[in-house]
Amino acid sequence: MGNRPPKYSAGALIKHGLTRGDWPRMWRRPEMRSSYDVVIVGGGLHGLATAYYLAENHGITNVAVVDKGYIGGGGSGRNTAIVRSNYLTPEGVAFYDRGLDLYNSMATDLNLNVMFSKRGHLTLAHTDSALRTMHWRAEVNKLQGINSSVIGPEEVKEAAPSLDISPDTRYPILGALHHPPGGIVRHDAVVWGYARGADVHDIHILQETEVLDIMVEGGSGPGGKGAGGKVTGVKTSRGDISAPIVVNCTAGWASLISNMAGVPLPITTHPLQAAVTEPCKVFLPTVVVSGSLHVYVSQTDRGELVFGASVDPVGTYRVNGTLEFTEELAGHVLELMPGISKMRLLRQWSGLCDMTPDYSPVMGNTPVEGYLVDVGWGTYGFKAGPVAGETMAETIATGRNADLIAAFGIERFTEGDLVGEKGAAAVGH
Amino acid sequence: MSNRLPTQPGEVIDRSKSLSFTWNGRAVTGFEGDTIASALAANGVDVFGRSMKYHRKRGIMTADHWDPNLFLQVGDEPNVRAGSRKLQAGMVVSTQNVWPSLKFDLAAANQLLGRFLSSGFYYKTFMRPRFLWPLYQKVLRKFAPGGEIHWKTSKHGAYDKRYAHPDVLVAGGGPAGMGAALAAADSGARVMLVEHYTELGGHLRWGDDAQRARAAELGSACEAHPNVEVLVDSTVTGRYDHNWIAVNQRSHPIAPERLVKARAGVMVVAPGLIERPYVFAGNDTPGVLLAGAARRLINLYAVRPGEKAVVMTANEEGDAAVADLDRAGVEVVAVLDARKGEGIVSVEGKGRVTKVTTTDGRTLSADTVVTATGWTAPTSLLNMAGDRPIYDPSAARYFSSGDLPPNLLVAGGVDGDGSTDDLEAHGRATGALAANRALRRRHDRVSQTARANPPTWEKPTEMADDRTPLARSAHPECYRSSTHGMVDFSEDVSSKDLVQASKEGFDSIELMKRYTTVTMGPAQGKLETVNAAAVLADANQVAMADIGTTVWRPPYSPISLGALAGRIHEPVRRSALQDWHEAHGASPLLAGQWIRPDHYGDAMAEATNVRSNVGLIDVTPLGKLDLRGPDVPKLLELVYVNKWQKLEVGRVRYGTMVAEDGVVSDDGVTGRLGENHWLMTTTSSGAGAVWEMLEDWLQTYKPEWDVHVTAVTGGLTSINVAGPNSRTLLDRLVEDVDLSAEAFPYFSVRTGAVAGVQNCIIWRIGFTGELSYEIHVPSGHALHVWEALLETGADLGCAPFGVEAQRILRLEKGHYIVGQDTDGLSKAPTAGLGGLVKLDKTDTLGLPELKHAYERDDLPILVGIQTVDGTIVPEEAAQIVDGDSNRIMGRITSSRMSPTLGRSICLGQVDPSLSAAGTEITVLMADGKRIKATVQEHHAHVDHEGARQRV
Amino acid sequence: MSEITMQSPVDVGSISASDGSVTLSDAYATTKVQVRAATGTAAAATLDVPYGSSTRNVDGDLVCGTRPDEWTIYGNPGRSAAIVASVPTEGFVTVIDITHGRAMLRVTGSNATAALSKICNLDLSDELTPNGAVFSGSLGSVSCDWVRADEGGETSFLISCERSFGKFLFIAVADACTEFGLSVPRGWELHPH
Amino acid sequence: MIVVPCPNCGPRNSGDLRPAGEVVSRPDPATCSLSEWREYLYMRHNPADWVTETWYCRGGCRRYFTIERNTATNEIRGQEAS
Repeated sequence: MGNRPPKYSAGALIKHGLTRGDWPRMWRRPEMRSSYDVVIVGGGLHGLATAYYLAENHGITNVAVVDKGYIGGGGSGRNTAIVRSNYLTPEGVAFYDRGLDLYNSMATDLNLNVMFSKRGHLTLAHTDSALRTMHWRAEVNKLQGINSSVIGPEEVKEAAPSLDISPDTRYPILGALHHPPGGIVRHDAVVWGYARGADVHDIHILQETEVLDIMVEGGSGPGGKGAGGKVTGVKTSRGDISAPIVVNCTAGWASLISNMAGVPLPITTHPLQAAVTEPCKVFLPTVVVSGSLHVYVSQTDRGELVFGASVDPVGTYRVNGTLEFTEELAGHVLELMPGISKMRLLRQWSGLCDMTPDYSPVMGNTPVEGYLVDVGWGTYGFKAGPVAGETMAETIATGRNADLIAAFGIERFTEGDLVGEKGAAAVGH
Repeated sequence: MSNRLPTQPGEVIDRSKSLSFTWNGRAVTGFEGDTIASALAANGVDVFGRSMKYHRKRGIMTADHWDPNLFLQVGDEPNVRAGSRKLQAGMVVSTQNVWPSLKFDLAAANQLLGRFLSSGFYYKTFMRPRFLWPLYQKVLRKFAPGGEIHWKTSKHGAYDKRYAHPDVLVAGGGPAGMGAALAAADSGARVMLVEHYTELGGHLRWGDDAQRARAAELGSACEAHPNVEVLVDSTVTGRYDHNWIAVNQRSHPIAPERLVKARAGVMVVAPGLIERPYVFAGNDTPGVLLAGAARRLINLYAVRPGEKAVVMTANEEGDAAVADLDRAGVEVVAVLDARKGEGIVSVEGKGRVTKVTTTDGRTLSADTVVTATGWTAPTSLLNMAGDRPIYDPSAARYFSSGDLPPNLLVAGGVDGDGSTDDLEAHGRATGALAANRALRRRHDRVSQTARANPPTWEKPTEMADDRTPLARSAHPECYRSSTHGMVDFSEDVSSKDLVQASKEGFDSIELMKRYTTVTMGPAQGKLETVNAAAVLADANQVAMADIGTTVWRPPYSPISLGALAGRIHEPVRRSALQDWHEAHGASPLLAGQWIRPDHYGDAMAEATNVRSNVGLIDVTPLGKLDLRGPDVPKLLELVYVNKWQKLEVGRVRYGTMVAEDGVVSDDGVTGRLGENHWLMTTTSSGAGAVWEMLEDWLQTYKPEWDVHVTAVTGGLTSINVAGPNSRTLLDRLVEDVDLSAEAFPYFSVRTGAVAGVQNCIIWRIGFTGELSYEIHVPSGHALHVWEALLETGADLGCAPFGVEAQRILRLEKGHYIVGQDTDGLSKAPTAGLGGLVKLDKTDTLGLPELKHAYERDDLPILVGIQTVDGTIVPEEAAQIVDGDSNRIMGRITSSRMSPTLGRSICLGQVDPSLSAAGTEITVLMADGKRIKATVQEHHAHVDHEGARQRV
Repeated sequence: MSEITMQSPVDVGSISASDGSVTLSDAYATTKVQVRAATGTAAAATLDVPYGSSTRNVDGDLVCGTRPDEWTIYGNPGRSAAIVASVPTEGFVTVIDITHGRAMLRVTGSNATAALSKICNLDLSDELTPNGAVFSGSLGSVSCDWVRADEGGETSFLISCERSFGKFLFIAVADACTEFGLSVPRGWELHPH
Repeated sequence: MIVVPCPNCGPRNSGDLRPAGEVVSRPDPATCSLSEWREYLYMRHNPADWVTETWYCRGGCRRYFTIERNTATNEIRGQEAS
């Protein structure tokens, strides 16, 4: 059992270079079995991370990750790869900070360089109320041991010299929340790393396999689905799979999958758009976010500026993007950096976000036994991927929601309290 | 040496106008009509730059907009397409991506490491030791390709935009596109014809005499047609839902780039075809170029591409290139006919081709290699509409699946092959069909649009699509030779890299793209996609049709951020008094859309003056809604937590709104001016939302209620007159209103004349905690009233005060601010609205949440807080913690130094366990110090029983 | 104490392109009376213009169908009282003088449509927006009420917006007109920096 | 920028309007249970299919109206295919 590929290292590179030998597959295309202990719907970062930690931390390896397309084809490959942990609420901070830990050690844990660039993260404040929220976040962060503080315009200028800090602009920069541990990661590599790591444990990654239905019996809803029911498996485009546990990790499509189990979600699907420019010599050393201008920007090691915004106002499953996104984006970026109008936009794209009312995820067990959700990731699913996988794996293995995700349970929408991240809403990247 | 040929019949250069510019510091000259690249090539330049990863020397390959080797820095503009950008006198042109120089480039050492730098190599190393990675990364970032952006000195510049509403928009000004434009225009459609290059004509421009003649005829016909607007040097960069179309118009007289946003009835996509490179060892050596490139250089720019050429041809373009080369005096050493299975195996040469090895084993010496191995159909605009092109092996290229919305039609080369006449005919048929659909749509639009008169013309009957599709000529599938070569020139990705990636599991085109970055460069796949798919199909041992292609996203070709931003419209709202404030030293405060006076120099003094004399503040941004109708009280009961039915005429009341989720959303004072006439005020930022919310309930929930809502925020300039002397002051200026305490008590409203201005609404409220009146003046007369108050009140110490002073005063009085002292989750109990909220109503927004909230005892409570040491002002947002632990028990939401009390004062949200008056709490200061503070009995720090304002 | 005069948010009077192809003038002083009346009321009957169109009444005032069940009557300065009095108020009818609350510009000339089309997404061509057309639409990111009210055979638009946006609206429109030869007064540039 | 057919103004750019989301029915606040209320507040069908949704014609007639839009294609019922 087990598939042990050669370790990646400079040495291995040189050896392959000299022998011109081929590298083995990072993950295989296995034959689908008729039953698994766990079926994870969605072969993105969250699904693959969950699978990896099931095997790595809990020895559960009879697991299938099914995806209707190719792995990492959804939000995992479309986000702007920003990681940070300077959230507003204690529960948010604790959760995302664990996520940052996992990113820090990921390259060695997964033996794949995910190119984590810890270049610092600036959230600009253009109004005194925004500045107050920054202080609020900074204070909460400090108490949680997170390195995050409010800095003034001059320090902002030092951190990102191309920003215009003159006071007479329409959106003057009054200060910023500075979060040195934040940065960017090569998002696709994270997906591949977890896929490779899961494949090592013989976990089945089933690409081009679409889930058509979730089989539930004994539920109170139509067809025995819904609350009180119990999961028995899934129907896929390549045949049925029986499984006692089915996990929904489908982000923008979460509602569609959840409806198959008869579990309604407090989610609406909105596109989140991003864009990249042609490469230019590197001049922007850090990640810059402006909440009130709905823009965030960083420069890749290849010299491209990567832009994002907040989700589109009109809910849709279309991912072909809009012109107005690029117009507003460019206008706002040039408010911040008037000197770069000659840079050219090279490509725009769009991903689907599963937005919740309180800008926090919906995780863990549901009223249907054996059906778990890891959804509601809105615009912050990438930075949470590893820790979501770790905590979902724990939840699956132990049967009870992991402590780190206690605040994110689905029941909060029926009786309990929403999570307070909304207080720091705006652009949540 | 000069490569300029004698006059060519179709040349577009004007030899009478020579332009001088510099190339890497060296003075050179070209002619008007030259592209930067043709001028340099004419001057004997072979090497234009270095490749991204291996820093290999690169020369002209496609000699058009897509040429991946011709990205140059021109002045402060990076990544200029030298293959299409017209030369201008004085241009400062330099190479990108070399260090220290083009001739001697240190990074070229990467070539030796090539075998170790296979694609994705960086994923496999630098993992440990971890602390070294940031250093590696610094080095990587140094090697970033592309030009320099001069962010220090460049300015936004005069970019521009406009809207357009053509019936038919034609993308592409070749024979098919021009035919489509003319046919559509003849049918009465308004047409916008967009051509990527600076002249109409498409591939006819570098064709034979007959082709050039036809191009000229069609071109002038388009220019002359009253229904056609021609945009050259312009690109359709994107097609979005409902035919929202982006056109990037370059070199417009008033802007370097101008974004035209067109809502087109129908778009005709006629971009023609883009020639494809051939993959073989050494295919990126300077001197290897496409047949089209050779022809453009010779026929358009009179530039000899080389001395001795080997030509590999699979089609007429290649055959024509042989003739052109011959005519240009280039010795054609050999013609390899791919249709007979002949071809190139590899090419050698450092700065320029020297040796060519052919499939029949010959080794030829030549300095130029010309390939004509087929086409890529740029189906980008179709992809954007959801079309997924299908591969046709017999024609060796992709075609539209035909699954297109009716407002999108394809004409010309993308549809198939044919003579100039065939292409034009196909265009004309398509144009006629487009016009028919577009005019039917316009007829609908005119009939449905309220402001338009009913159409005076007949809606045309629907025309069937009976166009004869263009034939698909047979074409050999030539993608890669027996050797490996470059597939993506701008990304330095070779066919070997792609084969390896597939073996590693990146065996779908999308995964391969992400892993190797193939097609992710500036050409976005226009040159690389098909070859990449072919190499992958080969590696996977499957048919090319089963590979699919990556999805082409906007923009079709890169567009500047400047053009996308255009003229930036960020409205600022100004009260009728803002000019006065600015003239009197007010320091501006941007609050939402409004610009307001923060203070006039000394906020503390302004506040003190209000407490001791009288002050004026401009509070115009307060949202103001005029409400009329018998059912207004019902509406107020619905949207406010408190009751309104019994409010008498002449009285005002404070109210708080919560949303359906029970969260405090807005607040303000609303007064009853007459039996059926009310004036509601809202927060400044909430004004718009409250208005829309009221309309929503009235229109969709209680349409039977008679209520008219009119926004009057800017129409009434609101002046708050506050301070012990305010009544005395107003007595001097207010006519026909008795201001005495008995006649005009606290929380009342009167209407009268102020300083001779009729119809002023005056109400008596006390946000500042002083005796104060808020006067709402018709804005055209506001300045008069404001100045009158100051003049008349001079002896009473009347002076203006700004927002900061008001913040101090309201905090002394303990009035909370929605959104500052409450947040996105604050329910009514948190705000301390206990007395106000009436749960015995049958319907009010968020009622079940309100009931639930008041059943709970765990919600945070807003309290007044004073630090034990009054000299310390805790920062707003400072956390309240549990003693020495880090457990958060609340936070300071507002804090100021109180001039009245001479000590610091705060409002804060605390855990209910700390909410009792006298509770000692710990506040964690930003500097880490923990200080003691005490919870107060009241929110108000000054005059909680309201004696000062009730006089 | 200063005279009681009407202070416009746009105190630059009228400016024209050198070739007169577009003229931009302040029309704040125009009397503007808004009427809200359900169909069936006497007011609705007398005003009698459908949403989207306008007409000159006997008094020479411009009566516009501004929205469903909503009219705006534009008259010469000082006509407020007369206009208000002319509207029958039986039934549920609201009449408000919004003169002070609305900044107003007039844009006239052969290039007026082209200039406005740079910053307004609506189709302002004669067919979609004929003389007399009444509509609402954003102009330079400011919501405006429009009337196409040609003058002396020249294309002309009367455009009003919430008073506090008036100065910005003028700046945005003037900027759009520069392409057609209008020079912007100092201090009224859209991009000063 | 899709085109939304306003019943009063005619076809308009979506940017001139405000999308108010999926139509949901409001339970009687006086009698409904908290969980019924929460369902009205938070739970959405969110289909990749035809959905009835409310729009507010902010820039035009200031009327709320509903349309049927297909969230998978952005087609709008009664409007020519997009």
